[in-house]
This record gives sequence, C-alpha cells and structure tokens, in this order.
Amino acid sequence: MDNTVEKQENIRKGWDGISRFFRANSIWMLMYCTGCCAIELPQAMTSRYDMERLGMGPMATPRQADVLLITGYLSLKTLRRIIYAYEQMSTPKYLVAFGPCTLNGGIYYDSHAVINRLDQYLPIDVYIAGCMPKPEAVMNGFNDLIGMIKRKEANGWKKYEQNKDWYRKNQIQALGELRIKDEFHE
Amino acid sequence: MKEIKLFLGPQHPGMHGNASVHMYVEGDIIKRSYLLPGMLHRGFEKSMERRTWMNNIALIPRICVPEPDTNEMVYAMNIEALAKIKVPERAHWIRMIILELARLSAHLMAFGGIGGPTGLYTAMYWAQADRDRILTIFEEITGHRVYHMYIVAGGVRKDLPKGIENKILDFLNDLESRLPEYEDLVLNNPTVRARTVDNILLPAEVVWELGVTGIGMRSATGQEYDIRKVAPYARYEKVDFKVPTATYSDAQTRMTLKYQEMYQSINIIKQAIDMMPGGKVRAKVADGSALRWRVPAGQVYSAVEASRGEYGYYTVSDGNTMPYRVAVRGASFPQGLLGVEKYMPGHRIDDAPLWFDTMGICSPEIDR
Amino acid sequence: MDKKSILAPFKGWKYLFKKPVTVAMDDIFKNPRESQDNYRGFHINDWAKCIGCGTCSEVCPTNAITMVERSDVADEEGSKPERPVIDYGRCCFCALCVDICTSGSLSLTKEYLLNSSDPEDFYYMPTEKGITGKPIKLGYVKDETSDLLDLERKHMEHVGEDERKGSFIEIVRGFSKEQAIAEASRCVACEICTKTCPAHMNIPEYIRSVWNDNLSEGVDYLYKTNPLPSVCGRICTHKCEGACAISQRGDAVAIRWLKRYIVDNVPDDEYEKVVLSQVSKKGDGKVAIVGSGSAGLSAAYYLSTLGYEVDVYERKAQAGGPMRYGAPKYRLPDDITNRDISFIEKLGVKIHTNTDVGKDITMDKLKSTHDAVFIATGYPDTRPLNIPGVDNKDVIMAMPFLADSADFERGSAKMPEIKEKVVVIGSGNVAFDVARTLVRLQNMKYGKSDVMMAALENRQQIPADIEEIEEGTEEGIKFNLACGPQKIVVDEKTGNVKGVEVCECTQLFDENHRFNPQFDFDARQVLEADQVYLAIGQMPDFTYIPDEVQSQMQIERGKIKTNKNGQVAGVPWLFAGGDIIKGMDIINGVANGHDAAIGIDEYLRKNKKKS
Amino acid sequence: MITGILTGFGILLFAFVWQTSLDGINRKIVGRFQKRIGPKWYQQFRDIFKALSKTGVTHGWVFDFGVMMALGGIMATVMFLPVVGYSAFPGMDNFFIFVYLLAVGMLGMAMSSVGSGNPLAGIGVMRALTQMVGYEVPFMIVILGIIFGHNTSSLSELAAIQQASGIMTWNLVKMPIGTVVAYISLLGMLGKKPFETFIAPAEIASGPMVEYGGKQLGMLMIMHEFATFIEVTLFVTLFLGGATTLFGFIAKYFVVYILASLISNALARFKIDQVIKFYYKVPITLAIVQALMVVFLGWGV
Amino acid sequence: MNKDIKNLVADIKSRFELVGEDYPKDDQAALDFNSRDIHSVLAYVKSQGFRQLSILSCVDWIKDNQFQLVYIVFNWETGIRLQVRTRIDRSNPKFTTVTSIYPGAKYYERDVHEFFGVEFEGNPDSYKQLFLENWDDMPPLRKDFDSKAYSDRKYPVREYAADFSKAGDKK
Repeated sequence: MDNTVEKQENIRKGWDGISRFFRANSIWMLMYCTGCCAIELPQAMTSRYDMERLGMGPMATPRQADVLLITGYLSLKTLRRIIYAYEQMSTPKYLVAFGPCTLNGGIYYDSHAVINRLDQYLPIDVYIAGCMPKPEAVMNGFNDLIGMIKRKEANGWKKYEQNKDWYRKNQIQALGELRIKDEFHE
Repeated sequence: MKEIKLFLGPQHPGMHGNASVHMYVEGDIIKRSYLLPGMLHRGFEKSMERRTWMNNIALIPRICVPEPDTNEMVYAMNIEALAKIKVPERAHWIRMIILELARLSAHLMAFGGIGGPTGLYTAMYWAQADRDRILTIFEEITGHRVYHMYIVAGGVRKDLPKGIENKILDFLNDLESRLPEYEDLVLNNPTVRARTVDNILLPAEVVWELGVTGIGMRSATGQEYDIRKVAPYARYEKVDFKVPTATYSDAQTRMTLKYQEMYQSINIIKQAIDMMPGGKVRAKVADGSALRWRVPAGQVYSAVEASRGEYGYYTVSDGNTMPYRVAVRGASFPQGLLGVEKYMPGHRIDDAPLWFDTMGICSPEIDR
Repeated sequence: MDKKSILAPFKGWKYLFKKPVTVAMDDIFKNPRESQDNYRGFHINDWAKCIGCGTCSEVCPTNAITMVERSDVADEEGSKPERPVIDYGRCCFCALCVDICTSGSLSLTKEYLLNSSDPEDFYYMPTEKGITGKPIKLGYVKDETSDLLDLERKHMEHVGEDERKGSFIEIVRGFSKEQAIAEASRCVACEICTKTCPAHMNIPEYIRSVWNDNLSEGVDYLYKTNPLPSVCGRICTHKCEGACAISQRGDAVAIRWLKRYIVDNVPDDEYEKVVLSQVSKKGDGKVAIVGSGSAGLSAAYYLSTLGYEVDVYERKAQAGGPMRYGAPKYRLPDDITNRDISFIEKLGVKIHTNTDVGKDITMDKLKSTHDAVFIATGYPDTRPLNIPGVDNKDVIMAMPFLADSADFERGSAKMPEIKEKVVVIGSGNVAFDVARTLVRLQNMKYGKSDVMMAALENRQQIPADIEEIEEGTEEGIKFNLACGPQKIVVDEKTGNVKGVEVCECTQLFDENHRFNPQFDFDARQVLEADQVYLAIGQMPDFTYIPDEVQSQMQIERGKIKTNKNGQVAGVPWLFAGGDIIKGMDIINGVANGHDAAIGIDEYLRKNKKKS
Repeated sequence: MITGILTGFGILLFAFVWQTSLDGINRKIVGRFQKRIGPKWYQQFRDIFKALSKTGVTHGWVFDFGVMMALGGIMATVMFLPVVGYSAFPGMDNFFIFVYLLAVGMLGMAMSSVGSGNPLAGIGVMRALTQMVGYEVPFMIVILGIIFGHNTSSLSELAAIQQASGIMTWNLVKMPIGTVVAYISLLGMLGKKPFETFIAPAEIASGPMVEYGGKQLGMLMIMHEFATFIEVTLFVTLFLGGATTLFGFIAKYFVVYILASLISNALARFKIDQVIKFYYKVPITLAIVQALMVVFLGWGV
Repeated sequence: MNKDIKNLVADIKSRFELVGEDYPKDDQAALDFNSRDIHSVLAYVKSQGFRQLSILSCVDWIKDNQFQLVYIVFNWETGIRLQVRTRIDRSNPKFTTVTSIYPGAKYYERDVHEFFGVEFEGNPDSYKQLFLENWDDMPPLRKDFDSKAYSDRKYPVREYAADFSKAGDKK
C-alpha cells in the first residue's frame, strides 16, 4: 500500500518538477498597460532588450497568459478590469507589480482615484522598484520570478484561492460592487 | 444583421494605453462606438492643487507618458508668464533640444506603433530600438529615461553634460540614415498602403468641428497650423524649419507627415546645437527655498505643439505656494472622445485600432 | 499598387546578416550595465554630513521620506539625531530631496535594481553604503543650478560708516516688508535653531508669520518665550543663526533681523493686545526680583502673566541693566528698550529704580515681605588686569565707562573724559562696544578718531561677532592682535599714561584646548596711548547677599549653582538667573527668567498646598 | 498493418519534433531580421509543454470536444502523409484525402471556438472560413492542373514523377506560375501575413484562439504544428519534387517555411475583404492561366 | 501687448459689456463677461477667426461662492488666444451648453460636470459619468473635496514593520 502511495507521490513530484521547468522557461505575459511603467515594456520586449530570450512574450488574452503585469498605478476603474482579467487566467498564474504605486500608492498616495496597495486586492509575486523601472530592472524582476517558479515560491495564485474571501472583501470595499454594467457613459 | 457589442480594450493588443472603445458592430461595420476613458484617471488636477509649484514637477510628466516634456514645458511657461520671469537664453535652446528629442521619440514610438494595428511588428522592433538611444541620451542629460523632470520654471534643472552634443549629433546622423529604411518598410510597403491609403479620412470640416490639432489638422487643411510657427515659444522663431502639410488626410498622409516631421526635428536639433549660446540656464522663480515659492496671482493658458497637437495647461494662481487650479488640455482629447463617438462609426472593425493609432490618441492625457 | 515599391519592405532582410542591437544577457543579469551619469537611482546619505533637518521629508512630493530618531546619533547643537528613511513604495525618484538637502548629504546613485516579493525590502534608511551593498557610483548630485535653497542672505542696509561714526544713530536700518518676506522664505522650518536658542523660541513659527505677513501672530509667538523681543531683535547673540541649517552651505537666515522686523512693524495698540492676551491664570503671591536686566524682566513678565505680584528692584536710575547701561545706542536705541519695558510694566510689574538691594533695602527685608526672591544681578564689574600701572586714573574700566557713555547718549550726563589716542584691551563684544563708542565720542569731540584694540587672540580667535569686527574696521579701529599687555607705560613726570607695553602671544590654547597663553617676551612693543580701556571680561558682585545666605549657597567661578528652574541649591526661597548662573548674554537671561518664573510658580503653589 | 501504424506514429513524431524545432529556429531568424537575438531554438517545445501543464478552462462540451476533434483529425491526416518515401498507408495518399481530412481538423477547431461563445472567436472563425474560400480556389485550380498534367492524384506518385530527372522535372520549374500561386495560397493556409486576418491579435485578439488557455491551448499549438507540417509538406511534395533523402526533405522544407515567415514579417496584414479581393484578382487569374497552359498547350507536363 | 489684441478688445468692448480684462501674455487676453453674454460673445469671436475651442474649464472660487467658467479660444491665423470667462453661482451651478457654437465642447462640458457638478442645459450627455465609475462623493475637483481624506478612508496605506530607530537594524 505504502509503496504505491509513495510511488504516486514520486510521480506527482516528478511531474511537478518537469512542469515547473517548463513554466519557468516559458512565461507569457498579458499585454495590459495599466499605468505608466508600461512605457518601458516595449523597450524590454523589443530588439534592445529582447525579452523573448527569457522565453517571455506578449499574449493577447488573459486565458493564454501566465503572468499579469501591473505596470504602475491602478485607478479604481482599472482595478476592476484587472480583477476580471486575473480571474480569467488559468492557473498557475503569477503577478508582477511595477513601481512604487503598487506598493504604497507612490506619487498618487493622495489621489481620490488611485488605490494605494495592490496586495490588498490581488496577490503579488514580485515587486520591481523604480519609477519607472529601467528595462534592465524589469528583466531582472522577471528573472527573479523565474527563480521563484523554479523554487516553488511563486504561490500567489494559491494564496488568492485560499484567502479569496478576504481579497473579495477588500475588493468590494474599494469598488463598491465588483461587476458593473459599463454602459453608463454611452 | 444582428448588432453585437465588442470591446476594443482596455486589455487588448490593438489598444494603445489603457482605454476602452465600446463598439456596436453589424457584420464587420461599426455602427456606434464610444470611448470609455478614465482607466488612467489619477486626479492630477486635484493632486497638483495639493503640491507646491516646484513639487508639481514630479507629477506633471506623468500626464502624458510617451512625451512627458511638453507637460513640463507648458507648466513652466505658465509660471514664467505669471511670475514674469525672464528665462536665460541658453535655457531656451536646451529646452528646444529636449522638446524636439521628445518629439522624435514620440514619433518613433507612434511610427513603430503602426506595427500593432497592421501586424507589421518589425517596424515596432526597429523603431523601439532606435528610440532606446534617445532614452539613453535623456538619461544622461536629465537623469531618467522617461520622466525627465528637467524643464522647470525659469529654465532647465541642470546644464547639459559635457560632450552630450556630439552624442546627440551622432545619433541624429545615424537616425537620418536609417529613416529611409523605415520609409521602405512602412510607407512604401504595399500591404500597409492597402490598409492606409484612402482609409480613415479626416476632412477639414471635421477638424474644425472637433477641434483636432497637430498632424491631423495640418494634413487636412494644408495650412502651417503649428504652434511653433503660429505662436512661437522657446526659440522656434530663430530656427529654420518647415511644417509638412497636406490637403487630403487619410491614414497614409498622416503617417507620411509624421515621417517628414522627424526630419524637421532632426534639422531643428542640429541648428539648436549649432546656435546655442553659453551662459546660465536657470532663473529664479521666487525668493527663498523651493518650499516657499509663491507665484503671483493670475490666470494664464499656455500651449505647445506636442507630437499629437496642441498641448496646453490653464494655470490659476491665487498668489500662494500651490497652484489654485490647473486644467490640462490633452492634445488628443477632441478626437479621442468626440471623434470616436462621431467619426469612428462607419469603419470596419479591422480599422478601429488603426483609427485610434493614426489619430494620435494618447489615453493618459485624456484621463489625466 | 505601386510596382516600384512592391519589393521595398524586403530590403530590410539585410539585417539577417548584421549584428543585432540587443544588449547581451550578461550585461543585464550578471553585471548589470551601469547607468548614465546623472542617473536618479536609489539614495545614499552621508551620515557624517547629514544634520537631520528633515527638509527632504518636507519637500518630498510623494510623502515618501520619514525622519526617524536614531538612538546612536548624538544630539548635538546644529543638528537633530534624526535620519531620513525612504519608502520606495512612494518615492518617484524626482531628486527634489537631493536638490534641497541643506547639508548636501543626500545624493542618488546609479543603482537601479531592486526586486523582491517582500514589501518590507522597499523601506530603507540610506547610509553611506548603497541599497545593494555593491560599490557605489554617484548618479544625480546637485549642482549650483539645481539647488533649491536660497543660500544668499537678503542684503540688510546699514548706515554708511561716514555717517555713523560721528553719532550714535542706529546702524542697521531694518528690513522692508519685501525684504523681510524674501528673507523669511529662505527658512526651511527645520527647527534646529529652536533647540539651540537658550530660550527655545518658536523661530520657524514666527518666521512663517513674517512670510505669511501675519505679524501679530508673530508677536504672539515671540512673547511665548521672550518678553524682550525688540531688544533681542537687535542685540541678541543669535546662536540660532550659527545652527541654522541653511548655514551649512550658505548664509544663515537672518533670524534676528526678522524678529526685529516683526516688533518694529506691529503698531503699538495691536502689539499691546497681543502681549496682554498672554495672561493665563491667577497665581497668588508676591515675588521680589533683584536686578532689572533681561533675566529679571523676563521673570517679572512671566510671573505677572501667571498672576503674581512682582516688585523689581534696580540700583540704577533706569530699568534695563546692560540694555540701558551696556549696549551702545547705535546698536540698541533707548526707545526700543523703553518699549519692551513699558509692555512689561503694563502687566502690573512694579519697578523700583534707584533702589540698591543691600543698601537701600536688605535681602532679609525682601524675604520677609515677599514669598520668593529672584536675583539676577548680572556681571556689573569689569575684571581687573594685574599688570603694573593699572591703578592710573587714565586706565578706565569698560562697564562704568559704558554706563557713563550711555547716560551721555541719552542726554542725562555730560560726555566722559575722552583723550585723543586710546587703546582698548580685549576683543569681546564688550571691548568692541567700548572701542566703537570711543570712535564716536572722539569724532564728536575731535573730529577724528584713533582707537587701537589690543588682544591676546588673533583674527580667527576673536570671540566677538563677525559684524562687530567688520563694522569696527570700517569705522577706523586699528588692531594689534595676538599680544599680551605687560605693563601700562606711565610718564613718570606727569603721571599720564603714555602707552601699553605688549609682547607677542604665541599660543592661546594648548593641545587640550584649554586656555593657556604663552608669550614671546622678547617681541615687545609699546602701543602709544593717552588712555587705556580695560574690557577683558566682567565679574559678578554678590556683596548684597547676607553672609549667612551666601554660606548656604554654592558659588563656583562666579556662577551660583541652581536647579534647572533657577532655584538656588540650599536656599529654596531664593531663585537666581542670568549671568550669575549661566552664559553671558541677553537671551540666556531671558531663558533663565522664563524658567525661574515656572520654578517660582511651582514652588509657591507647593508651599501653599502645605500651609 | 502494425508496421504501417508504427510508421504512422514515426511520421507523427518526426513531424512534431521537426516542425516544432523549426518554429524555434524560425523565431530566431525572424529575431535576426528584427535586429535582435531571439529565443533558444527549443523555445517552442517549452511553450507547448508549459501550456499543457496548465489547467484549462471549459466552456461546455462542444468547446472541449472540438479541440480533441481538431487535434485528432490533424493527427490522422499526418499519418496518411508520405514523407521521404515512408508512408503508413501506402496507396492511400491521394491528394483529395488530405483536403478532406484537413477539413475535419479545421471543422473541429471552428466548432470548438464558436462554442466558447466569445464574439471575437466567432468573427475569427468567420474570417478563417472566408479566407479559406479565398485561397482554396486558386490553389485547387493549380493542383487540378498538376493532376491533369501528371494524370495522378497520388502524392507519392507525383513526387516520383518530379524526381525523374532532377531539378528540371520539378513542378517549380515546369509550372512556375502555378508555384507562385500555390505559394501565395500556402501563405494563406499558414496564416502568414498579409493573410493573418483571421488571427489578427490587434483587431480580434487572436480570433478563434481568444478563449483558449492552458491544456486546450497546448493541444491547439500541437495541432497548429501538425497542420503546418502537412501544408508545407504538401507544397514540397507537389512543387519541389518531394524528397528521397531526409536531408533533402529537411532542406526544402526549411527554405519553404522560413521564406514564408520572412515574407510574413516584412508585410502588414490585409483586411478580410482585401484578402478575398486579392486572391480573386491576382492568384486566381494566374492560376487559370496556368491551368489553361497545362490543359490546352500541354506546357509543364 | 500685441496691436491686434488691442483692436480686438476694443471691438469686443464696443459690442458687449466687459466686466474685467487682463493680459497675462503678449498674445493672450482674458476677458470677463456677464454670463448672459457668453454665447453671443463666443459666436462673435468665432466669426472673427477664433475657430478653435482649446479647452473649456472651470475654477472653483469657493470664497466668493462662485464657479468661473473659462472658454479658451484660439485664432490659428494670428496666434491670438482669448480667455472668455464668466462667473456663475456656486450653490446652484447651471449654465447653457455652447455645443451649438463649438461642437467640440461636448465632452469638455461633461468633464466640467463630472468634476465640478456644473450642469449644462442642452447637452443631454453631460449628466453621465465619464471618467469616474461608481463615484460616491461630491465632484472631486471642488475645493472643499479633500482627496487625501477620501483616499485614506477608502484605500488602506501600508504600515512598515521595520524599525530604524536603533543601530544594527538593517540599513
């Protein structure tokens, strides 16, 4: 009995290791420019820094993406859409936050429209400092994420699932209600 | 045919920046469309009322990310007009170099950005690689690649570093020799032309109706409606440059004008480096430390020619240490909101991203 | 479709055979590329330079900088034991903190890499070491152009030396409104000066009042800790300016002149309203104050605002002590002193002039008629110099001379005997007062002046204020520095003074920084003079205190030992303040008077509870 | 029979490994064109396996079944393909079999993505079908010409005929116009620009692919590799004389595929109406000219 | 001051009642009018070559209990810019739309309505939210709105655990 359990466990572990290897070396990011830090992403993606060397590339829809990049400040309006997008992504999924605005509000700490700390609403795997981070810093941040995936430390998505109620509570506190009809402006 | 609703953005590869177009389409034709802005609304105008005149320098570049220097320039111009500051001669020329470099960088980005909507990603890869060199130059002059915080009221924050002129000239010569390649790849590309020629028209009446400025205006009216010519600031009246114009505005014309403006910018920078005098680069705004600067009461509007059109700030001072009110006129506000509502319908969904791109819409400056 | 251009896009295929422009992986990960000069990366802070003024925190547009008090940084004059902590969850790398840093200790490095999954890693106290611990290259540093401080003091207009040296007209004209606001705007409100000021005046607050052009609020702030602002606005030793954060790299804010600007520009009726509004509660008791110098008047003011009945006893004909009889009128006009004193009197303080305690009234009497006694008799006598010939009638002591001269200036006495060629021994502020008074008197009498100052100190060591030296030189005072007087040369026939014989002083302080003058006795010379004035220091006079009281007190080198509120050790009903316990200037006196008022109030209330 | 099935799986494995590696190499070459270095050559493997290791989202059974059907159909098609003389089902390599089998896979995909309910997917599928109509017609005309000329529709026989006397008997040389037309159609089949309209990330967010993530996306990527393999192999067999050696096959395949990709990266994409207009203007005319030459003049036979 | 501006202002003065004037720049004039004149003024200046409405903005003069509407128009031929200004009551902010004169004003009016609460009669869309979503407070650009307080109330701020007050702590 024990033997088979152990065997299964070993197989699971082995599979886990293999999938982590692939996941670490092929990270697709969602092309969603939430804030100003996104202006350095094209630099990191294109010829000068060529992010594809890390196995990273942009993807068109949240379904296909592995990593969600929060490039800077999030206004409430964007936060709502980010939550939609994050919840659409298939697991495992990661979240990288750029710049000070995601940490503690940044320069918009006193703005009526911008949230202060992102980790209240979504789990974050890596923060990258700098306003805005240079492409090198961005690349290094992704490299850290790759290391974390390899070491099994990038578990933000698990945390989100386990503490969904808490996150939901915060989200609702900021947003009022999570899903709204956005035809109000037409 | 049934009308279905499609979203172009906010998360969409064809969208520049964080905004959303709600499109109601029948078949492939857009019947109604609305821009949903506000995804980048940060309440700048409010935040600026809470910070001192100098501190706002950290805030204002963020209003338009691809070309932050125009923000600094108009803000500085307003303070200078209110406080009657005489800017040192050299600072004017440095400002011009910075502004034109920024225009080049924004044009390169927009020109390469055509790769998104048309699928010609190679153009984007090339243009971004060239743009990176401008950013490196900016980093050396101002200390940062994107948010320069360099043009301040009274002049510029620091003098140019030694030897930067040669680096700029090297880059300009290099870029000048590379520009024909862009022409071959994008402007002369038959597949791009198939998308852009006679498509996404912008007649002169529409320009006047919406209040479109910049390349859109010049490509439709055929007049040199460029603030650098009409109401010169810095030292644009002293340099010799042309304003490319056209009388038929389709997507191709606007791209061509953008392309020609790059040559003019290169030309202006070269002249400026040549003609720039020495001397001081910053005049005092007010007495005392920056914490205590007061700007005399008054209400003034200044505008500069950004890469996308007239970019202006309306600044109100009540004589205190903080602005009483700052209103920002984003260059693409008219076409971005009213334009999308009125003139995007009728196009095919294939053209929607291209419409957005060639109209030069920058969502952060609309949202503020 | 244009036939010519159908192949145009394929021209770009040539890049298949060219080198890519991509940055190598190693340059990104292993050895990240160095940023350009000027790069605004993470902060470093040179703790040796940092004075903890907190201006960076003040200017930060993102509120990212918090000043944290460090237990391992000494709390010294001219600095605060605080250091900035930076929240990279706020910082936008605008470098305004660098541009405004008063001491120039903050700069930005070329470092730009900081990634972590722990938000705590982004909260950082910059030191000389960078955030990554790797060798640092400086990025953005401030230069003259980018500096956000105003390092130059607004010019204060002075009466020209030709006009002033013949009269006692006040030299400093005072700020105009524009000048004052401009000068006030240089202040960064770091509050370092408040700590240094003996009276802990609310300096940033009243400077802000000037800047806001709200002068009655300024007066209010002044009177919170100083009832002699008009006097202090002129002749304070302004230690605050020495500590001023702006003085780290530039001219200190003209705190004294701003104070003067406030009191000079508030109309009397408004002034009075503010001053009288300070009265807080009704104390019950009677306090005698001996001496009407700054300490005495300050104590009198605060005691009467607390509701006590106050009697001030003054030996001389007018209240004010050294303000009346010490400071020359070109520095402190009489009506200024009158103004301050009149407001104190308006509170109900009784000033008994021409009443010499010890002679006209005894201490015992005072003790019996009052609940507490505050002594602030100052240092009225000049310290003698023990060299041959000092007992000559033409060797004159500074203090009596200044008093006589002051009486002459206000017209209540005739001019003291002045000769044509004089030497002043000493180089302190008092010596300069003497010398500059002499210049004026000589000019009035002879139309020219010939005053020589002789002192042990050399140029750098002169203890007087720098303005005194500058202005004195302008007025024509000559100096013979670094010399020790050996004897007064007296004409044996006439008995008149002929000069002072001095020898060179080779060293003033020894290696332990102790006062230990060494002389080269071979390098002698005689400074010719008809009169010699001694101004080498003052000393107290405690003779009015009965011996049995004195025996209970501890007096050490002319200073009475007291607790922090001026209560004399061993004699609980006796309080002391001013020069006789600490310091040698007006502002210390004001501070002592304020403290003593608090001490006396406490003492009396405690006593009352007991009884 | 067993050897046949084994050969079939062998071909499947070869097709997958070769096409996926080539995709990686292709990304490097395109990177070079774009003045950058590009990813590692085996990046495409990592991407596919990564996608397979993720969880998927389901939008109902049509969605899931369609993916299986697409992959299964394509894999079956590959097994029928003769490669370098190997064939799992000799004699069953009639060209028309591939046309029909390919349709099964495409149908599965269309079914599945429409099943996701996303309007963009619907638009994408509609565009894909429209485009198919566009490129199939000229392609078929050219192929019919070849079949008519060579009197056989068996791929291996067509290859054998072309191998008769070296390069001169290749259809490339004998029917250059037809080859050009077929190549343009191949670009359409492969979804290369300017005929990328049905994916069009910037317009309809990758069209049919919009709702796929995780496992389904991985399967679709494998399917895409197989489909590419079939299409390019068909072209190589029909116009470049097939191949007798593995090396020859790989070399021809490489040229065809990389050229397509380089062309794709230098061009912008057409709108769907332009695609149809283009195919019905230039290639169809050329194709008809070619067919007429074959039928009436006997050229190229 | 520019001669063209002088003539222009004189011309306008002869036609409308000018409440105040100011010349912040050489090529710019700020003219105050009564609110009832604004439409005819704008129509007139538009006929005089000021074909572009650069921006419509609003200033909250809370001490005077007034909103100031500012229409900035530009003449591309001469390079002259006019600020056409008027003040309206702050407690009941209502004005009439100018979209019939400058169609481009439509969204500027929505903007002003959203951020100041000024209602523009005749512009039916101006009542809809544009930039904000689910907004639950007073229009945010009014002077009595405190954005910091709003932010503090709604979005939590990070409290760092690190204590730097003693030596030996991480630096």
